[in-house]
Amino acid sequence: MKPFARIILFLCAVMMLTATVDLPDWADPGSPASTHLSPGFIEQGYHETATPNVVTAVLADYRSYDTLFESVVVFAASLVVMLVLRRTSTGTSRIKHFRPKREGRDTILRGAAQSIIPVMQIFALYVLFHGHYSPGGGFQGGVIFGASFILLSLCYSLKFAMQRFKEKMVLICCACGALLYAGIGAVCLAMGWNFLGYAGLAGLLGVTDVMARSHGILAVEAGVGITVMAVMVSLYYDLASGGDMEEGL
Amino acid sequence: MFPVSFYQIAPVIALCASLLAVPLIAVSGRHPNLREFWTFAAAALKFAMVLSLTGWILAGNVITVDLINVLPDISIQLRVDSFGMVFALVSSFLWIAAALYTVGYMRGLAEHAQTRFFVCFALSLCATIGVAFSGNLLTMYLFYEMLSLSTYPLVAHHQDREGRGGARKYLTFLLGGSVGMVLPAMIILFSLSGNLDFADNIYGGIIPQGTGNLLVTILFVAFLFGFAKNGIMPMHAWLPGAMVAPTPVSALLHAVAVVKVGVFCTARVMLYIFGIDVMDELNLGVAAAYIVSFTIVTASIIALTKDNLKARLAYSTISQLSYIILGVALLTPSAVQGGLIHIVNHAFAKITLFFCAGAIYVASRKKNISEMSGLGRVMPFTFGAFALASLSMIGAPPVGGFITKWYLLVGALDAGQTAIILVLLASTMLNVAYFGPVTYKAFFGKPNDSISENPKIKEAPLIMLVPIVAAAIISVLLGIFPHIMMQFVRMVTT
Amino acid sequence: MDEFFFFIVAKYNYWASLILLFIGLYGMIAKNNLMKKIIGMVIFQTAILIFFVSIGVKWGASVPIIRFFPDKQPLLDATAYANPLPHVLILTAIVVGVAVLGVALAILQNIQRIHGTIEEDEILEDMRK
Amino acid sequence: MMDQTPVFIIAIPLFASLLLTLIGPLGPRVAYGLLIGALSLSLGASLATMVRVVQTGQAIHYYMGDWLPPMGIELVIDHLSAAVLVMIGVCALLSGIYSMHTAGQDNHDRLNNYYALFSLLVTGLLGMASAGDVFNLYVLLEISALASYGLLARGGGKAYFATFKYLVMGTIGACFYLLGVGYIYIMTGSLNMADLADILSRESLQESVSIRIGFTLIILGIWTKMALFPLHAWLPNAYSRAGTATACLIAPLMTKVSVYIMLRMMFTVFSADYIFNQIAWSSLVIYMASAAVVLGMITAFAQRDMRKMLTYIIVAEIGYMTGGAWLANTAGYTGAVYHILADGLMTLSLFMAVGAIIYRTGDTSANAMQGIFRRMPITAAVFLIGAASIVGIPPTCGFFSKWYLLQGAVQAGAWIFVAALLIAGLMAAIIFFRLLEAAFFGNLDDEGLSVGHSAPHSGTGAVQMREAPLTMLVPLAVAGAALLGLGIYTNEVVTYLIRWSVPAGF
Repeated sequence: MKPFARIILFLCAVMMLTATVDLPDWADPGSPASTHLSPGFIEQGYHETATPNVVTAVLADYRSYDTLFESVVVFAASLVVMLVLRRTSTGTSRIKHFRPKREGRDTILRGAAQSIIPVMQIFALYVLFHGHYSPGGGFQGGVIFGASFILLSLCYSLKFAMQRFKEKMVLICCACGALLYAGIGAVCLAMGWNFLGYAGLAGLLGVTDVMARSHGILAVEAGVGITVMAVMVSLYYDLASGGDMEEGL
Repeated sequence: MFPVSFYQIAPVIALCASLLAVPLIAVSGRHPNLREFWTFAAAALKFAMVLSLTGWILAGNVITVDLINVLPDISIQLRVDSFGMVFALVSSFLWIAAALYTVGYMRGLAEHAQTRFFVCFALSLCATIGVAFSGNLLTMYLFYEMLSLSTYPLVAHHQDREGRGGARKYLTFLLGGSVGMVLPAMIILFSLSGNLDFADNIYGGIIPQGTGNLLVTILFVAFLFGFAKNGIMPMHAWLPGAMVAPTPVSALLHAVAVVKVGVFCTARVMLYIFGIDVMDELNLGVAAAYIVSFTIVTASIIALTKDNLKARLAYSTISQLSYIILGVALLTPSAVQGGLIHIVNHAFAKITLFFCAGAIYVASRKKNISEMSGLGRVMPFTFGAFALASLSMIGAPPVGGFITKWYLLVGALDAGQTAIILVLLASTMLNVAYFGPVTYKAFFGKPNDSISENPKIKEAPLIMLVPIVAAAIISVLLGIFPHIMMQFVRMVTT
Repeated sequence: MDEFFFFIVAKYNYWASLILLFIGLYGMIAKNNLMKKIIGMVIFQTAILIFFVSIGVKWGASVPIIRFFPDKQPLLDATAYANPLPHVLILTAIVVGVAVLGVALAILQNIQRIHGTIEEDEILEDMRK
Repeated sequence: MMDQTPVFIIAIPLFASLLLTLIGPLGPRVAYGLLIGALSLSLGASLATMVRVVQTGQAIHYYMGDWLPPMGIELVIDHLSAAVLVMIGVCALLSGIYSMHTAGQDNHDRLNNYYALFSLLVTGLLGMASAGDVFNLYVLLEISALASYGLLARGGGKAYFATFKYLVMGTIGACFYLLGVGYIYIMTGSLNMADLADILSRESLQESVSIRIGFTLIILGIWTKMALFPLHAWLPNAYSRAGTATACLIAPLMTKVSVYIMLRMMFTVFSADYIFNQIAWSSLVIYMASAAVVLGMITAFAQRDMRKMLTYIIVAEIGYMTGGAWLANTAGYTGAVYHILADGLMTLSLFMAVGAIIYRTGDTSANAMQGIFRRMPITAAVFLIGAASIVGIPPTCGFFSKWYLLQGAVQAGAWIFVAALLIAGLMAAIIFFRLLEAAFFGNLDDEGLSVGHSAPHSGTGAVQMREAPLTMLVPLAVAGAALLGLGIYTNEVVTYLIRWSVPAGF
């Protein structure tokens, strides 16, 4: 089977590599991808959404339906991992043997963590909320925020981190972030616009349609951020402890 | 006469009478008398409906009723014409007789699962009428399959190894034929002609001009053998296997419902789908005639070797069925008439024979011919009826079978097929050879000890005897007054 | 030869990502260790991400964040910015990849717990018992 | 203002899924009620959409976020997607109702999370069926895939390894799809299906190698997802080891929706002309489909475990649909689409019937069927109808899909496919006949044993009737009736839904 797979893969690779003849050159400004839709996004995006970061505008507005499901994907992942792994302590876990014992001997680590975690969290918020003007946004911010909890758990212990950010709370955050996103879509719907048509928020916020879109983007990015942060933490809790929440890495 | 709208409803009522009886029979399983009442009520209603249509049909009308449009181009359509009418009359009448007999038989032997039995019985009759009244090939196929499935529990009724084996074989052949051959042939036909409605007369058919000869031949073969219920060799093997069923089932299977449906379908397809002209042009008729001739002779020879009465009757059925197809395949009007009238004649004669076999079994628990020596003296009515029905099988006047033979021979002469005439004569001889001894031994043979010493053996119960005698008498009447049914058959060929 | 060389160079992004892709695919199909399969899967996914993101590059273009002239007027010239759409797409694809990776690891942990190994042949043997 | 119904189809189960995770403490009854409510509302929205599509005869375009395509994402609900949406809605609702007992049995704790995934899976499937954007389709594909991994892995034990294999294959499939989309995007610069179709029909792209590779990758990815022979190896293990409630949801829907995506890609994004004249793999694919049909049935025949048998039948059914789609004529296409609907219902009713039997007997092998007709008459009757449908006996819907497929195969002259279909029909007849015979008569040798087994608490008669609980029985009966109903109303389905979606060029 293996040689067979090798040959097939090799042939596929040769075929696909030779077929690159047809593809546009690297960084060709005249390639279809660069001339069909992207000029539209670049040239209209700012006027329509008041968001200089075109990626954010496309992500959270033009293709916000994708992004909604993107946050739902991570939400689904945390649910799946929890359903697969999570069980109340059953005693014999083979993973446990390989874990180092940590009994308060890592003062430097903890000190570093103490000083770095607040900065991380602030930075995460910055990345999240500055997504309109610079690279960043909900995903990036959420991941950084989540990483701060993971760091906490690594330097102290899983239990310590779980006291700060309870498992139940993590799950609620997972759902609430996505719910915030979808809820904004639903509010737009209720205001007589299409689902996720942020211009519908204009009446509520008392701003123009364009600014409403900008605010809408911010709100959904916040939702994404919450979900991603919680999912990161949730995945870590489950995977690191093997599902019994007794001890992390 | 009735208002015209009645004729639109009557076929549907005839079709649904037994279908409606199914839930009624099923829920009154605890009250046998009520249950049997529903059976009889449905049978009577069905027969009355069919009977009420006769006048209208004889006046030259054809009734078509569209039930449901299942596919954009095809609907489930009922069509009552003289051809279907022949079959519907026979089967709906014989249901009454069979039901009467079945009650006697089942109660006489205290069989298990009688409710299931009657439910399936009613279902299969619904399917039979459906086939008789179907207006296109799809409808016919639908009811054909329904019949296969609803008779399966009947064949497997005893639930022992033998019964289930027989039933398995039964279903294998029938489904194999229908799914494996008829279905693709039907679809090819539909692709060719764009519809599946039967033609208006037996000459034109619906196969469009210019279809390749080979394709038409393949279709013809697929239909001929695909309707495995018609018992043409080598698709006949299910029939002896299905012999394990209770005798009323055998009677139903071999005389009324199953095999007749097979033959009816084959004849319907040959006459109304291919049409005489096409079959004549491609010599398909002659080919089919020779194929069934082989079946006639071979099955008769095998019948000679069987000692079990029901097995002998089964092979006799195989051979007799081929008469019907033979008649149609000869393509001359007389032969076609002879073939079609044989549906009626054979039905009444064969059901008599099976009823007799069942009566003998109920009265004496005997299955083999060799053990029946002298039994005729104890059971004169049964064996009298048996003798009359045998005569019909043989084709001796004044019983119905004679009419068949007459028309078939005339048709074969018209067609100039000397070989077929010889086959018919040989078959008659063989019929004599395997039916003669049964009656002869029963009346004139020396009773063996088990019969003479057992005072318990006497005539079967009255409820069984009445249908036997009635069927036998009708067999005779069909021979004496052939025109009653012949008028339908003549309409087919004009 | 020169032509071939230029051909490679002009399209090296595809070459790089496709080679990476097949390395990953090979790992997924041929490796016996399930962890290695997962690593192959990640390489495979990453290759596709590289493939996608390389579409967005344009000569002479910068990140797709609108720049402003000193008079606060935005510069809205499509040639000045990279194509934003591939970035959006891979951002989604990355997240999907992470989600799948998490699920795969979780299932793998349970496989290890139940079968006591993450070698495929040993697992199959264990299941046959 | 647009008609907002299309978005409700997807948004309602999505919201339900998010809410379900939050309401854990309220208990399983609330979770169940929320799930059923959401699925029914979603089904209602699907039905309303279908009615509108049929009435107007035009596809509904719903612009997400009020952005016009191709820049924004749109939902497109045409006749084909409307039919598939309703099929998904019906199957999901029925299996949702059915899951009351079995899901609780498999998930003592975290039932609400299980149901959240359940709802999420349905969201993904509904989203795929209504997607008008190829990348959006990918995201939804992954959502439903992720949810299905989680649900399948809940089977525990051996299910983990099977799910892992499924995960690997599923990821390969989805990534191939994504890579294909990448190729198409490079060459066209668009992601919207209608826009893509427009661009791809240009003369210059017809000959393009990259487009061809993109198409190949997409199709290969979808085939992996839908387990077309020889890429089917993951399916039987993954599906047969899942819990009953999961199997009832996933088995009928996942592969069918993949087939739908294949049709979408073939005929909406690309064109019939491109596929059958430029790519021209038809004969190869039909060979593959025929092999899938025959080998699937043969392998199913060899199984003792009922659910495994059914999963191999799914493999065979995939062959039916693929073959029909690649026959390149109207009848074949009609057959393929009709079979998506029919097979969804068939598989659902069979899995539910088997699930009910397993629920009552605790036995997954064919022995469990013994005497079922007497003990669980309704379950057995639905099983019978489902079996008849797979075999192709009128008037069940399976007959009519086979009718169209055979007709298409005959017209296309694909005799190998005709033969495969017929052989498969006969094989299926044998497979189900074995089970039904046992179900009808009980086993010969140990009749008493099987009867005694069925009566844990003493009854009056020798045979104790012990049907499945009502929440299982009602969906079963509905599914059985739907099989007959769909068969009887084939004409309407074909005339009002499928005919409209027949691609140009046939």
